[in-house]
Amino acid sequence: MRTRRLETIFSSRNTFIGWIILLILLALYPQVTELSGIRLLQLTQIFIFITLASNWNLIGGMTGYVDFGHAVFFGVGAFVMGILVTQVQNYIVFAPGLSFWQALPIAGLAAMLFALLIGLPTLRLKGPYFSIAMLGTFVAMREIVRVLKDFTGGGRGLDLPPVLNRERDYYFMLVWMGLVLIAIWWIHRSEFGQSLMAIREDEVGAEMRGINTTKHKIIAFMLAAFSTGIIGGFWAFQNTYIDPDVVFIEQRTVEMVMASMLGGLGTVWGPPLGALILYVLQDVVWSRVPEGHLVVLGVLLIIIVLFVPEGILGTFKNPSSTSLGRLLRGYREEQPRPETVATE
Amino acid sequence: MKRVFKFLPFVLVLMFLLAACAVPAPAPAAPAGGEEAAAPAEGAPAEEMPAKVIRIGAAVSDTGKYAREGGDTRHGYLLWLDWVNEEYGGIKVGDERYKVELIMYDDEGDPDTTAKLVEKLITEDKVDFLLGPYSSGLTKSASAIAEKYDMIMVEGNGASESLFERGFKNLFGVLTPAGNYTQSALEAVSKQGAKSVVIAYEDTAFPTSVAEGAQRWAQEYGMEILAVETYPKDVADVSSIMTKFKDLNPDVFVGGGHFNDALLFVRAAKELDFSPKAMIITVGPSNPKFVQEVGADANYIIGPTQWEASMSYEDPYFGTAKDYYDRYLAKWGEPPTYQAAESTATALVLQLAIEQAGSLETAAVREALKNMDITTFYGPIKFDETGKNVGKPMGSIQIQDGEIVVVAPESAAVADLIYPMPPWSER
Amino acid sequence: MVQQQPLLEGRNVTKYFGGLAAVHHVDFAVYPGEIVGLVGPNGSGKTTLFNCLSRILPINEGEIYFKGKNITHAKPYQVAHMGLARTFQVIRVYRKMTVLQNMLISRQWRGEGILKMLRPSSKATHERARQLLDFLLLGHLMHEPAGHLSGGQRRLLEIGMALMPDPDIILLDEATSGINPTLIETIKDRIRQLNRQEGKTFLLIEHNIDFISDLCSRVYVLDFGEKLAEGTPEEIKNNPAVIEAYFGAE
Amino acid sequence: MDQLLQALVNGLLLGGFYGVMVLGFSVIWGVMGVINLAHGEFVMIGAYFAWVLNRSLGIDPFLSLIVIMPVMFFVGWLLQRVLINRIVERPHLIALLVTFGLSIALANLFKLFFTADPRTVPVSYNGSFELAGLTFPIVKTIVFGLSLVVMLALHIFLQYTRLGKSIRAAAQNKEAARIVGVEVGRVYAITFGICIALTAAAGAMVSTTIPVFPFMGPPFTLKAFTITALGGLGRIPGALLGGIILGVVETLVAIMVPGVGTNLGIATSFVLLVVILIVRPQGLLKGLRPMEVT
Repeated sequence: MRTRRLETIFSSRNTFIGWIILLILLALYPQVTELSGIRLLQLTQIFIFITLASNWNLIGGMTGYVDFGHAVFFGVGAFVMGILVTQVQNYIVFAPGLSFWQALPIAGLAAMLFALLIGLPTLRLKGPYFSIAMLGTFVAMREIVRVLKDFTGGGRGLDLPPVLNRERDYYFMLVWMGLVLIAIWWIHRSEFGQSLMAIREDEVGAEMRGINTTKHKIIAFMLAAFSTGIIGGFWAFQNTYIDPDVVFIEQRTVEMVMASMLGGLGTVWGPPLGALILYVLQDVVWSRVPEGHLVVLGVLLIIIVLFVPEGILGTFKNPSSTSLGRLLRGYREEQPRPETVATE
Repeated sequence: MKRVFKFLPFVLVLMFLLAACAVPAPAPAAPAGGEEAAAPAEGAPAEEMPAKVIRIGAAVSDTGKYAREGGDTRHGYLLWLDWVNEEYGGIKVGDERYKVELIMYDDEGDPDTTAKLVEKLITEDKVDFLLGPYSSGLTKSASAIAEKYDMIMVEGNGASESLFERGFKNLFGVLTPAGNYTQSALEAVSKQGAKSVVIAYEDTAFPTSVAEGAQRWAQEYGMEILAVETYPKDVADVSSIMTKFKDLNPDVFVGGGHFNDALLFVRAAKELDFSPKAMIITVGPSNPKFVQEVGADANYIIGPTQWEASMSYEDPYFGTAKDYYDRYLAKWGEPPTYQAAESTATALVLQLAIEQAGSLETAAVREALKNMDITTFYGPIKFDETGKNVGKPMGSIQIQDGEIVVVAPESAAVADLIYPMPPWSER
Repeated sequence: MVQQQPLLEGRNVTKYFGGLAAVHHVDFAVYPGEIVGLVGPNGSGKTTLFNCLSRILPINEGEIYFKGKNITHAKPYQVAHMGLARTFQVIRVYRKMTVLQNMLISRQWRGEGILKMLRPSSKATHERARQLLDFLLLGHLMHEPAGHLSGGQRRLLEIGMALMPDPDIILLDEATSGINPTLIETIKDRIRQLNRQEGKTFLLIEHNIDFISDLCSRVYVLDFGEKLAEGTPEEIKNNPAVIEAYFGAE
Repeated sequence: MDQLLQALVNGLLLGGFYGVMVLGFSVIWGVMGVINLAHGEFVMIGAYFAWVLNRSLGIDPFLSLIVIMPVMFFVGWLLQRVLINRIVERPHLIALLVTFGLSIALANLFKLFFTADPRTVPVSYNGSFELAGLTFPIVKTIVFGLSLVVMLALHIFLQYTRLGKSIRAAAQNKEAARIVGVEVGRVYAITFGICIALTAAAGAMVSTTIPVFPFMGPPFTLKAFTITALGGLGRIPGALLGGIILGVVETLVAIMVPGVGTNLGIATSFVLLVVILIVRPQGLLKGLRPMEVT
């Protein structure tokens, strides 16, 4: 019974209300005190990081399909934004370049459509094969974008109109982060989210219990891609310049995975917490050991996976699993046994 | 123990909230290393230093993918800083002397970090002027922010022409833009009778600009372009490109993008016995490490260079190019690369513009930069409407007997171009 | 036997693994309201047949009909939506989730639009889950993680999960293996009750002959993937071929 | 036509190298069920090893294999004992994440020690010879020949020695292997050691043809995945066949597509991978164990 109480206190309404209050405070923040550009930019970057981690968590954490190439949707969003804003008038005679607000939803939708195209074949694959296929998609997309010179500017990239507005950026990302977090909180509670978790735990069982697993996976994938695409488009505008090498960066995916693992895979508030911790670590700690910080990141990932696979929130949520030995044993038991399907 | 667990979630949520609110509080990015913290101090022999200070900021890679070139850039800036504060006695603005304070952060080669740091330099450190970061991509991110806050940014490490096609009023680049990299080399080989060219380039921002320029110049000098090939970053095998080129039997090969590729091209050419009459490799040959890595096969390879110590430029501040070389060697214990030289020149140009303007006002300094027409140890500086340096031609070097010698343009050449290069089989 | 349309019917069902026929030309039919047993030695193809029926495995030959519709190429979730539920030989409950969550996952859901799936489970679903859990004597464990349950309780939970969508036929795969005799009685009782009161149809894989004799009206016997015999439990018990298959080797 | 034949030669030579490069990846996966995402980093380590020996002691890179392989065997053995043993027989995901972390850590560790500067291992005999009107690069031909020798040696080892048979037994059925007295733990450690030694040897060989730098690994990992999918898990003929297919396809694409051919190399590899995973998940040849893709 204790578990239940902790859970009610922790992962549901109370945290949600806490978050809403936090969001409102953040919304008022620039109004109350004069914030310099750097503060706004920094907070915006944190919001981006949190939202990206949450997006990744939807497919990687809740559904259990670890996506090693999720940054590809960021890239697609960024490039669709770039093309719509700067290139489209070269091809369609009467269309002027689109504005940020017109292009943004299209960037998201394009990423979503791309997720559909990629997801249809790859989500049929088992977890690890999906991971590798996505890694491949990511690497291949970077080259494909380079090759499509006429639209993407190839390796030269695209210059977006250099109009920067830190306060607009701040509010945009705040709102988007709020929407994404609320949506994920909602999904987590909904039948849809429960079904995703059922897929993660045992896909065959879920299918047999009436869950259209393909549809669920694709929808989750597309939702995650949509939000990531939006952020990609936003980022393109904020950075004023994109080329394949600044947009398709492996590290972006690594950070999403890390934040989610650190905070707690498949939990609603874990990835934001993980993202926050990582950002602060990166800013405060790693800038002091600049050369080695990726080594630390890699080792940290190994340690988390081996010793705290439930992440911070997962470990606290289920106190029985804080004992290391029990945790590892539990994890080992957790595997579904696919061989029962094939053999009599 | 159980009690503790009971409260953990609360504590955690509280922590979360606190952390989220507190994040703006810690320093956004700790200054990287002690250099810049020490820099103003070391240039301050207290008694003779004027009280007034000009603050100049730059985000330059100390780590990340541009760690090495960024390091050269930093050395170049710091060399100028030392000189201007200690020898020159501070920047002359009107009748007053201003001490320079240079604030540098490590951008890790990451555009997000660059944006953050430039923003910080402007809004928090309140710098008066900005110097550029290393690489065209990062300069693009940084210059957009400078433009937004109407800050002058003089840069010497972003060669891509598209930097100057965005209509920015405040961006000035002292280096020869990428499109002109191969101009003097192509001119030289065409004079020797070269008629056809093949081009291979890495499909990233800077090499693309170089290659597009090469095509333009090749046509200009009446050479036929037989093929143009691209390859990805960190390519592991270019033998397919070389196989194609070998069949075309061109006079001149132009290629490159990264140091890696330079090595690959020489190897693949030798392995496949592909012997054009001249090989122009855009990045690599001018770097002494190239000869080290490739050995004797490096001979006869031609490469562009922004600057070499043997060039004949000079100015009243750093003296001749050779003087600069000696000064740099004495300070840092290694010979300057052209990245270092152009960084020093960048800072020098900014200083001269401020002195010319006699004011720290952005508009006045901008005007001074626009009207600038001088020669420095690094070469002539003359900005066009868009802010790129049209005064300076690109030099070309050839590796002759393991030595890097300047062969073009004629005004700077110290040796004759060897053309055609002997085939691999006859070496 | 009343002549009516079979609820679940297999015609000539054949499944190969590699060159080996795990299920070979099996014909069978289950009529509404029946409790039918499926017995056979280990490795005789019973679970494979179940997997074919619930569409987890594709079949190589033959056809399967459910409620008169050909479901040979349907997806598992589709047959689940049509009213076929099953349990597994190796228990598949979601160990990290609570008992209640487990029940809610197999809720009565017929694949409505996206917006509907985005709602939390309805009150009615909760209520049904509670009732079923009480019915299966699991009510007091509702909020425990399923991983904490004993083997027998998990079997019950799995049966509960199968019942959640109110299916027409339930395929029970060794519902009594590894369970103490008292619980077996409970399970038997519940099955009988569901069959009599709600008219649920059952198809059981069982090794427990008493269980079969008590519950089933008809029994199919599989051996080496082939249908060896069919008939009432009494007939089967006395069928020489069956005795040969079961005890012949000893 | 000549160009096409030349491309085939280039592809074949490349494919031979791919074959030996992929062996370690494929056997570790086949025997232990661990997908080693740090595979490319071991290629990188081998290449740096050869570079260091060449630069400091002037040892020929091919000769240095004699030193590199035993040392890397020990490194692999140790790594298996310390780290990999914890992820064997766990869900694939855990292995993926752990080896992913390992790959990031290793690449950046090497960057710390050797900087990101590309290095080359020069050999004096890096020219070419002509045969039947086609150009054969000497070094690549040596690499190809050595690759074949290594593959043959491993094949004989797995097929005919007692230890080799234990390894295959452990791959096919752990439980049965345990029953007949195979110490599975020891076999795993030895297998991992052998695989790392082979991978590093491949790296040392390739250091003579491409620049060596800390981030050269990931493309090799991706290619190893494609080749394994093509050739089946843990099979040496499969590795060779898969390697040659990939090598030839890559080279042909690079030659046939004008302008951007070489750019498409990696994309080609990926497209091949996805097509194979979906169309023929068991690989072209039967592996030590099925891949269980869907």
